[in-house]
Amino acid sequence: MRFSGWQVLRQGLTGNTGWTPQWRNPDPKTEYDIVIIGGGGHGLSTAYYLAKEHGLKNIAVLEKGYLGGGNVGRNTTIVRANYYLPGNSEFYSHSLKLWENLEAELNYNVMLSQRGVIQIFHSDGQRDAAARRGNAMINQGDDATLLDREALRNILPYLDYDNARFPVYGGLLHPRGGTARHDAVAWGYARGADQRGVDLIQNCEVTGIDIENGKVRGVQTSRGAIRAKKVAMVTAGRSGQTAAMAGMRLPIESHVLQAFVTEGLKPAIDHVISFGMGHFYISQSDKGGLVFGGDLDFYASYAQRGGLHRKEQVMQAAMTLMPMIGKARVLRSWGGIMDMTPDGSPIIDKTHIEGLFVNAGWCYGGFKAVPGSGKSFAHLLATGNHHQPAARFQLDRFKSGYLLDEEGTGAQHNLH
Amino acid sequence: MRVEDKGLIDRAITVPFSFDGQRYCGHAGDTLASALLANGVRLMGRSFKYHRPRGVLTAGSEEPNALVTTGQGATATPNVRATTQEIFVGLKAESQNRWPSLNLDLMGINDAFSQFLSAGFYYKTFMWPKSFWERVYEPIIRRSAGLGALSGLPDTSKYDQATAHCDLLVIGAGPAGLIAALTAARAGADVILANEDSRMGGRLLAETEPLDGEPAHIWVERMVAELAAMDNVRLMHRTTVTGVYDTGTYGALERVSGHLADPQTGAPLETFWQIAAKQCVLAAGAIERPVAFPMNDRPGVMMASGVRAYLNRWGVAAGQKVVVFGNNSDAHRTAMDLTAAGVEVAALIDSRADVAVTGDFPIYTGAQVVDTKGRKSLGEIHVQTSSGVEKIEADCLAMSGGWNPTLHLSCHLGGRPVWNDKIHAFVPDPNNCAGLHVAGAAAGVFDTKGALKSGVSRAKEALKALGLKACAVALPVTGDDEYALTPLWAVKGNGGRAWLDFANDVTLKDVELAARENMGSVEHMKRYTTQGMAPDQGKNSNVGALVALADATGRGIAETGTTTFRPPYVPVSIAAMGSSGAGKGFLPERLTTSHAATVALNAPMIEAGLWYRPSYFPRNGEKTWRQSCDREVNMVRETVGVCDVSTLGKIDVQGPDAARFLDFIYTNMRSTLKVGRVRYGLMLREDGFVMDDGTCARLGATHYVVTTTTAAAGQVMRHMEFVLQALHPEWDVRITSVTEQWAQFAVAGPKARALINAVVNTPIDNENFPFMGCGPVEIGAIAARLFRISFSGEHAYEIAVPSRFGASMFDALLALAEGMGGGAYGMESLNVLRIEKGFITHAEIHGRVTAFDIGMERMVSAKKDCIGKAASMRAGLNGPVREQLVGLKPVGAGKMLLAGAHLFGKEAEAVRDNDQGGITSVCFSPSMGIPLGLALLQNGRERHGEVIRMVDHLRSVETFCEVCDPVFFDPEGGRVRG
Amino acid sequence: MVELQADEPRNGLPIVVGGCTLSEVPFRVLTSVSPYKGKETQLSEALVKAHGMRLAAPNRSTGKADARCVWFGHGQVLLIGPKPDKGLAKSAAIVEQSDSWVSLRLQGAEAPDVLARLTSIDLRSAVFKRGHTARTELRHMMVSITRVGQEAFEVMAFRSMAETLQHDLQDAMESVAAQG
Amino acid sequence: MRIKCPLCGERDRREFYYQGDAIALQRPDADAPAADWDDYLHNRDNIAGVTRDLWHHETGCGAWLVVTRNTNTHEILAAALASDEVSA
Repeated sequence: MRFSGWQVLRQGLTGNTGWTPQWRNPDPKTEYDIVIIGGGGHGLSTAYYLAKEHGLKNIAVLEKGYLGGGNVGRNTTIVRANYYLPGNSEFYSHSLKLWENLEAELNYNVMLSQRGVIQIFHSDGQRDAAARRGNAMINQGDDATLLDREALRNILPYLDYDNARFPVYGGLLHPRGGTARHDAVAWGYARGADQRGVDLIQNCEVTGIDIENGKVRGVQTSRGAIRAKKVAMVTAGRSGQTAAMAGMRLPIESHVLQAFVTEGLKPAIDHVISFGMGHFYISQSDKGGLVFGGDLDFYASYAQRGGLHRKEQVMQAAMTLMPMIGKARVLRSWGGIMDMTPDGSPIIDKTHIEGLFVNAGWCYGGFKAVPGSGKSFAHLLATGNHHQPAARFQLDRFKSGYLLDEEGTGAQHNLH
Repeated sequence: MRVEDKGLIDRAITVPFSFDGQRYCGHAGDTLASALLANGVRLMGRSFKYHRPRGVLTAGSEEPNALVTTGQGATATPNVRATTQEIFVGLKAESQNRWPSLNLDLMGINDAFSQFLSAGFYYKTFMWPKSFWERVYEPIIRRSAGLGALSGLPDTSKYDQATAHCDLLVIGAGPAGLIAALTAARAGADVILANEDSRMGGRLLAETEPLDGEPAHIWVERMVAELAAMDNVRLMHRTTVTGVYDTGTYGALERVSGHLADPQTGAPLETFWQIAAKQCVLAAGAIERPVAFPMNDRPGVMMASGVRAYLNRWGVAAGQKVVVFGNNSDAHRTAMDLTAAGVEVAALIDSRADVAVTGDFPIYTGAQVVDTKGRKSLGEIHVQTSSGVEKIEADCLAMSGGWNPTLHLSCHLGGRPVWNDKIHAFVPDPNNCAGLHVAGAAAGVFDTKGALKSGVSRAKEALKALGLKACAVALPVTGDDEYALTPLWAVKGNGGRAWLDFANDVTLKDVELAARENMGSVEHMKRYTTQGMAPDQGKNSNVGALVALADATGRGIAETGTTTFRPPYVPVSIAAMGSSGAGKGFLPERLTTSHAATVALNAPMIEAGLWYRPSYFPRNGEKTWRQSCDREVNMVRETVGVCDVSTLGKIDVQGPDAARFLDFIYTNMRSTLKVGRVRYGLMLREDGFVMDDGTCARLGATHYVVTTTTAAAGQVMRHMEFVLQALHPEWDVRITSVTEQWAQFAVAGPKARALINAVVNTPIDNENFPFMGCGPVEIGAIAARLFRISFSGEHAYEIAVPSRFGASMFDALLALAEGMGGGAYGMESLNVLRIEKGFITHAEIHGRVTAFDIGMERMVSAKKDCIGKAASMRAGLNGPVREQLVGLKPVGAGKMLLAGAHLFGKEAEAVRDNDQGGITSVCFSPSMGIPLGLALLQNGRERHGEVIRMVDHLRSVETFCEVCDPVFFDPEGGRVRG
Repeated sequence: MVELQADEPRNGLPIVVGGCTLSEVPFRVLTSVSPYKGKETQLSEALVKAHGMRLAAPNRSTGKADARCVWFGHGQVLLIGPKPDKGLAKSAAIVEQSDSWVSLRLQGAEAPDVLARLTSIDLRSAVFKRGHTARTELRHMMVSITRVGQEAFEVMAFRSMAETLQHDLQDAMESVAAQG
Repeated sequence: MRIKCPLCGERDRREFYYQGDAIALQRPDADAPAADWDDYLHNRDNIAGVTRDLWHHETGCGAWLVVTRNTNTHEILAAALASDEVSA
């Protein structure tokens, strides 16, 4: 069923009983051309582009829980392309362009809101770094504006300019950055993939990867064995366990990242604001909740919950940057599992096992990459060649030293 | 309406307050909700999506409807629950989410279009034309959504964060909690009893059931008095435990002064507690659940337990003609209590057919409410009986769908509750949370006697785990009320909307639609309909919505499962949890010993890590920072300058293996350094990139002092400890930070030695104190240290004195320098001086830079291993593709260099593919008369002399520049040796 | 040659808020003493001989008010009061620290309540007794806290953070007093 | 989260700095093959279950600790001085 305003009116007038399932619940077949492990944002977008761009039909997405239940449903919904290093720059730029056409592409309103992402700086040195990044963004063909203190004050009058521990010098504005409705992205890709014949199989946990003579043959699942010519691991957060089923160790450590949302409030914050000194970022959802987050909890974990000390630290950062939000109440907090790599950049690559592919290591930036990652990974899966915008996301870059370390914090997974 | 002789309020004290500008009076002990109800006010809010009129539903913190804004200006607090806000003299409350007024809300138009606004409708529309989403649709949605508004002003209230420790934390002071606390306290445990309510007693305060033959609150008061008298008990009132965290950590919010008209100066509004408890008894009670019958959201439709609480605790009749509608025995109490208090009960409707009820009011069994009438207040209800639909006039409907244990906290560590078929509710899994014992109604034990017994048992479990022996505790005599219900979740009725989630306007139809569209997982349903995401966090609706989903998908309740309960249990203000970050509290401030003198000289201070350092020292007649900076640079180059460099990290290294250790930490040799000499060095991270640079002075055979940059001091110290404790614990080395011990000042310029000699007891000369020499000196009776090192390229020293003499030393140096035509210099001129000499800072060694990149690969000794050496050999860290440190000088017309600009070939287009590097630092060099830049440029060392182009898109500046050696000034280095 | 003057004591102290007094501890010689491998016993004996007190065990202090040995972290104690005997250097690294730390004394029945607003360690009197000491964090500052009396604590922080330390303590004292 | 420092006793997590897997204790030889260094610096077992990792009691006693911990439950099973672990 095609979605439209007319359809909403028509169905509304008939009691909304005519809406149909957004995707099927197929039983798994015994064999597929490609099996994608993981029905999160990246897995679903990969399936969608495989079906749409490469004409492949015999594809299954195996999800151990519910579709979109990974980090795509557990993030702060920020979409941006404000990277500095070649390799990252072109990839996120490519992904943002896909975002900008996603509603039409999927016939699903993912509520992309290009309200502008502002990174605040607090010293001359940080301004120089922001300028370096902004210039890189423009070199890439994207947009960036350097705002001085007064220009920033005009658009963010509520920051503490006078009394904060780290005075605000200005900000780097990325006008095309913003937010999107996270679940809708997963659902939109799921619906699109389903419409193109992809089997989306929920409650199907992969328990083993079958490999013979260095070649992948299929997977074992909680719903039986499934043979496959190619297997794609797209299980960010759990990449380590998935790879272990293939006998691999990845350059990944899993960490908790917390995020928070407040009770609904009338519009108070119109941009996405990022406060580097406090590792704090915030935006306001269309429903009125202030959505914000901070740094990792810093210890390896799969528990999907965060510690109290980090919560307090995040709130402290909020209070020093914008004391006007003090009386907003935090409604919910949650913790996602982040695939942290030693340079903070992701992996989209083949493995040494023929037919086995890996898409992992998104650290805490995976949401904005959903369209680009799916498209590039689909290209690699279908053609065997790296897609140009993601060509540097290779596994062996750590060994060779061709790193993509935006933060410059080095080979300690949790520092990115 | 107030009911005579009922309630625990103090009628002798009248408390005036206002709501929406209208003045009312209540009594001490009232909440805003009870006082408004007492004044006959029904309409207290507007719903989130359809802007429907809403009245108060509950009498607790789970309230979804009666959310108001209290206070004004900077103290305005949105989304305050009228049910928990105690009134005080002068309290001002305003309704929310309505325009122009609560009575006449034009956004109420949404309600007329509700059939088009079903769950997830926005995913299906608003897509055309594309640009309309951000320009038209989204702003409208944002404005109509949301509830209260922030004032936009800085939160000026005071808040505290604090920590408490105990053996046993008891959460909730109802019968189970009180008896558990007493049992543990008598056994000698350190107990904290935290109670959300302003008054201890829990449900006992809202019921008429006697304990030991007396009103229950008398027993409660006796218990509280005994607990309060014990040294090992801490009673925390108005304190909600909001979260359970790992290894016995609990978060709790104490409402300290928001209920007071005139709090003491300095008292916090709220305190956020972190409680470390070895064991915990969770006795948080239960929450009554609504029934989803058509049009069940009108003002006047309330929870039966709420109606009873308003009657018994606050002496308020929630209506004049009350209908009670329930599926369980507990609901009957409401009818009985109301009748006993003289309030008319228009009907008791029990959905169960096979139930015997007696009472002095009309009784309908096997009947259901199928519709209601009344816009801003309930007027009539329609009852489906076996003989047809009957209309009953009523202004209040007390509903009860049974009780849900308040088990949220038992799931915060990831556990899932289990479905109990006897009470038709989720109950805690006893194995969910180590050290947390659930008692009373929170565990599904709804009768008072059972709750008391379970409180004692759970306390005994906790005592056993603590290694303490329990003493006997006498239980009061209670009644024997059995709780019995037959589930009734939803009433289909006439097809009207039946609300599950009042706060987010989610109806039965929305859940059915989600199921129809195959949003069949409970998480999908929640996300698609937004059920459970409103301020009440689904406390009123989760179970009902789950059952509706189970019905719609044909699955069982247990199979459908629940969503996850996450902290906080009740919403917590950002200010309470983050209070210590406000203003300058986010991180401590570090001040140098020259700070006061520097500020007195009007030097603007800038942050350097946690430290503050002077930017420049303005003098009379200087109008811009550049004028001051240029003068300071010239001063250092021509006479002498003084600069406080105490912020650099200083680490004392001693021990038999000190030399070997430093050889391993630094790329170059330290063991070959002679006593009394200083050597510059580079420190790598283990991944081969540069961590930090600094100097190392050898004070004795086994004694060194090393310096770090200001920014990296902590990291370097930690790194050194790591090497000593975790890699080479066999080495006998002791390191101690002495950053704070020494106030250290750079004295730089041609007259530096003259200035030093004016200070020290015994003059030095070039022979006994050559470049890169160090040693002890005396200043009067003070033992000081002198290092002949230079970050300016001038003949320079750093002199260190114990910090308590720092201020005095700075004054003395400054006076002497000024006498020689010199003076103080700040960070701006320091930066110029170092750029002129091509010295690096963290602008250059920004974490992606190797020794090779900055031309120091020869400083990586081939003779020994060191941290980072192996990884630095990787192909990607070497070779011509690397960006290398170069100097840049502008050529041609454009004269401006900008840090942050990128570099391109002279003719190349300024796009990513042609990007060859960037400028890291720039300055105007008064010594050379031109701007200078340091840059990282691909294959830069091979390109000296080449003209390239600097492009800064952001600031619209392009300049041609010549690539050159990064050492612009005095490349032979003669001046430092002079 | 110049005559250097030592800093004057901090302005504004002592202060009394509610039942608590905050005062500055006057200048004392502080020496960090870090025993070399296997030299703990030798050092302890030397300490007894020269200064009349044993090497402090973890979380404990030894000696008296004018000459104390306070455990100061992994492999380190702080000698407070006496100028260290030269002989100690045979068994330990000796580093002068008199100017590194500022010491404030918080006294009063409510002192633990005040500190509870600033540090997360357990200061209940049954757990943290007189003579007990802890290296810990006080509002992001590295500190040493020692219970020097039934109702008295000594808090040491980096000298450069003295103002923040005093500000935070004072703030917490006011808060506790206002709730009394 | 509370960690029992072998020297200081039980302390809140905020006093500790987390480094990563205790593989950091097994530094390869200077001339070890590149693959060994790659494993040391980058590749991780990343176990969902009991791990050993390195923490620094940074604002406490300054000791480096090897903490045995369950990454699924956050249960802390043991904490030992790194120097003891290496010497042992």
